[in-house]
Amino acid sequence: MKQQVPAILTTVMAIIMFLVIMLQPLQEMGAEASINRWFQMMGTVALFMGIWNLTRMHMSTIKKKRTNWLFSIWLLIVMYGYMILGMTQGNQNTIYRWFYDALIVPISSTMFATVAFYIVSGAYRAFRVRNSEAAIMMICAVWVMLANVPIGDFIWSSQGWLGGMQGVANWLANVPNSAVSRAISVGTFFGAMATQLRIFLGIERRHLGMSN
Amino acid sequence: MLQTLILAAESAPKEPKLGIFVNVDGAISGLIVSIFLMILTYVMINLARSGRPLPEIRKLPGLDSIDESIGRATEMGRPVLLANRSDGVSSVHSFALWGYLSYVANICAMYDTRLINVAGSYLSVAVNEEVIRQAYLQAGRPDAFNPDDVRYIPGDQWPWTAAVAGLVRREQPATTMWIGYWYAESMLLAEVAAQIGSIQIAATTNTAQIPFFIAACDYVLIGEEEYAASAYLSKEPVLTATIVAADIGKLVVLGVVLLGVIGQLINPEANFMVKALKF
Amino acid sequence: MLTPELQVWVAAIATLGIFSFLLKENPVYRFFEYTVVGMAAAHSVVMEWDNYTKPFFRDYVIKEGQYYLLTAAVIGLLYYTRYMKPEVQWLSRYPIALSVGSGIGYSLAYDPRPFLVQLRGTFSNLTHINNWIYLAVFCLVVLYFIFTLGKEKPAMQVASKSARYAMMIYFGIAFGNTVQGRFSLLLGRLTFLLQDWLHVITL
Amino acid sequence: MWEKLANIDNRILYLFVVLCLIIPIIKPIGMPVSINEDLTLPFYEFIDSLSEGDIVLFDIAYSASNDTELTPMVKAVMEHCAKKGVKIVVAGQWESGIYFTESIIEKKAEELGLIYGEDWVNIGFKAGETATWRLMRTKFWEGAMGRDINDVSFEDLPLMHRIQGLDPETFAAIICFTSGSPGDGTWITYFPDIPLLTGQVSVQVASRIRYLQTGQMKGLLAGMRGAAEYEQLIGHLDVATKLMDAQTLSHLLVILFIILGNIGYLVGKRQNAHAGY
Repeated sequence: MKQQVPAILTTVMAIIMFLVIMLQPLQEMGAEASINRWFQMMGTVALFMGIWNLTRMHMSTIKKKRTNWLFSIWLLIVMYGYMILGMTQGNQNTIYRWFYDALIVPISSTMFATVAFYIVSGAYRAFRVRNSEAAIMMICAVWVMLANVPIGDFIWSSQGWLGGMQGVANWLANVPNSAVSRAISVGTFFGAMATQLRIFLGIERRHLGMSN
Repeated sequence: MLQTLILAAESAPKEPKLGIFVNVDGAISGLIVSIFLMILTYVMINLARSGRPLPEIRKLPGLDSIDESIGRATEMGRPVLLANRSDGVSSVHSFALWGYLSYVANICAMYDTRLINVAGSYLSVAVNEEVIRQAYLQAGRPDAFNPDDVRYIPGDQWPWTAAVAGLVRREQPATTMWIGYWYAESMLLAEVAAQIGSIQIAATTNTAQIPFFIAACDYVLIGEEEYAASAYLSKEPVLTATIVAADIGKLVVLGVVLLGVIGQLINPEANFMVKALKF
Repeated sequence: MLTPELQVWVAAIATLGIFSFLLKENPVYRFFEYTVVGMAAAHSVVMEWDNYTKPFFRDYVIKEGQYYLLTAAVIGLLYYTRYMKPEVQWLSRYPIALSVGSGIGYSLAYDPRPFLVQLRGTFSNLTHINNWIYLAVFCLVVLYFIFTLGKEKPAMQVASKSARYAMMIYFGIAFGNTVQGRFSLLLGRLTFLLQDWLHVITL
Repeated sequence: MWEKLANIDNRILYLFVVLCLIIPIIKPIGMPVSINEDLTLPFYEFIDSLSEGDIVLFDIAYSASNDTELTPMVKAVMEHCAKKGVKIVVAGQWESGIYFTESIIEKKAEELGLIYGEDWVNIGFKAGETATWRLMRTKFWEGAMGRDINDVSFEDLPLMHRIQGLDPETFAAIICFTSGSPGDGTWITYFPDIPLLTGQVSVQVASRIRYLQTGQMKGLLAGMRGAAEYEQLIGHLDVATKLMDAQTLSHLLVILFIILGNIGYLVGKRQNAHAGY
């Protein structure tokens, strides 16, 4: 009841889902949409799980007065305040949107923008000619960077032989690159299938609290 | 409900294939692929169970150093961080993640090293807790398990990243593992962790992000290696047998490509392999 | 009181606060970090509530009488047992098992189809030398991902090395292409600070 | 001395980055951009080949974070469609994307003299993920809940009367501006019969090119550069062209740092080798 039944349920559910997608009569009945809706319902009633986890963790920080416990109090105030505002007034409420646009949007964009800095320091430290592989990666990266900006055209014009820097970059992107990307996706497909079949065939059950 | 039925009926596509299967590109050939892999995997598992030797799997980068790097964390008195942001509970990346999680949690329990797990999905975090708790139990240290270190941070890309970047700087993990499907946050997180001198292992199938992990991490598992490593870590022949099955699948792919090339050379108009794969 | 102008100011201060992390982790950053985590957690609940929970009960269950959905609701509630007493925690395995199962069934049925499209694309056209280079690189990399093939034989070593070189070309190019996008984002933030907040430039 | 180049402090790097971006936007240089014949040109030619009255779908599948890269594209492609008399239906797979671009698109449409409801419509964000779009294939109105972004009924929008399904008979193309998932995947998987054009953030470009070869995509605009090229093709140099200068300078900066780092590394390695003897 605690372990075997859920393990069997996993496989049975997988078979049902599989058949629903594969068989025309079931598709015609709209079974896929109904099942999807059923699962959405299941997930949606669990919507407070995250709040519960955060509350548990930050309450324990506050109780034990661990570092930054004052920040934890602030987090809980913000979280519950904003949640109550949103749930009672709806997410299109002007005040709710105001805070969303004043904080979540700029903080998210800024966080994303800092990636540019990390790319510079990352490239600076990582792209060293340690071995042939690192050198190849570095040369290709530098090549594309030059080709992507107008200066690439001054070095080797795209009207010239082989289409210039841009032409070579395009060829690399079109031919070997897309072959690599496709080959990796073939591998990924098989890896994903193997991973799922491990659970499907019941030999991987760690998510149900069982050792293998 | 009725409305859905009518809508679905009206949108019903062409005649079913073989009388019963949906009529879309690759429906039958896809079915054959699934069933073929299912049988193949089943056979391999049984071969492994019966104790027959299966081909050995090549070493994957970084996996042998996990133990060592957790040992280093123990010596330094710093935690280990294992993070995943975007994968939900029914995603294959989560399935793979549990393999890593269970292995790392087990070693951390034995070494008495703190393990911090961060997830971005409120359902995944519940499963992660189960996996970690079980690993601690198995190591004989159920008391050492601290649920406060299995953390949910809302999975919106940048708030999540802001929180984890802050966490990395404050907790200074000696070992950091980024497992799952990553997006643009990869460069930021890996570089922040590199700047504090953390040993990093990354595994992702998103090829667009691999270069950033290569730039900032010590070990990177590329594409399929993410999945293979999950089974490889368990060192159990039954699990690794599934990798052998997938390998045979890839050999078949090479065979199919070869057949396709031959077919294309003999009669490019007939396109027989292309049609077969479309069926 | 909550004017658009104040909003720009709040956004600008938050922007600077986040940028300050580049120098070092500091209380200002931490303040905005905790704020955004709290808000994002709340926001995810609010969006789920408005877009799914409420309409599901209001429209599907009450209006349309799809009572079968209530079984899902009951099973879904079992998720919460994960954070309750140890004796009842196992109940959360039921919704987990079902979700995992549906995910597997879904992928087993859908995933092979795009894979087959990609596969037949490798040989559907072999008229140009590029198609042949493409095919060769493809096979090399697939071969590289076969984990059980020994890498001791010289031929295999050459194949594996070339596959890695091909992948490094790919990664180098992906890196180079991304730089452009990331600077664009940073430009976006800088123009926000200079144009919308400080009004020193106009684009 | 030279080996110090291998260990420049991060903060110094960051300072240079900021300078390289700010100086050109205050004082633009104005470098010409060449047109990419494999990516941008097919996109342009596809739109150019459409006839007056054709309908295209704009899918806004990105958030404010990618505004700088993708919004200039949206504007430039809109302008091109307007010139050709092509009708536009704006929809969004990303909720945040559709709301922050709403006013931008409206302003641009006004500037181009397009009439709402006749030349273009914004049907807004549609929840329910791929299931919704699949429903819209046959039952556009039902799937889209019959209302536009401002809750106006489709009944009152003449353009919508021409649209009953998200199918190749109705739509000449789907133009997806995307920075992640859900994005072009929805269209590739479920709507392979409608020509797909995409505007991609540059990080995704490398992984998407294979779809051009298989014909699953008809054209692709790559990042800000793609937008700048498109602005050049339609003959209206706008924001993307201006920002390209800052791009150029910052790219050169990264390359400079990589070279300096390598000089420092190689010098350091040689000296260590000598020390070994």
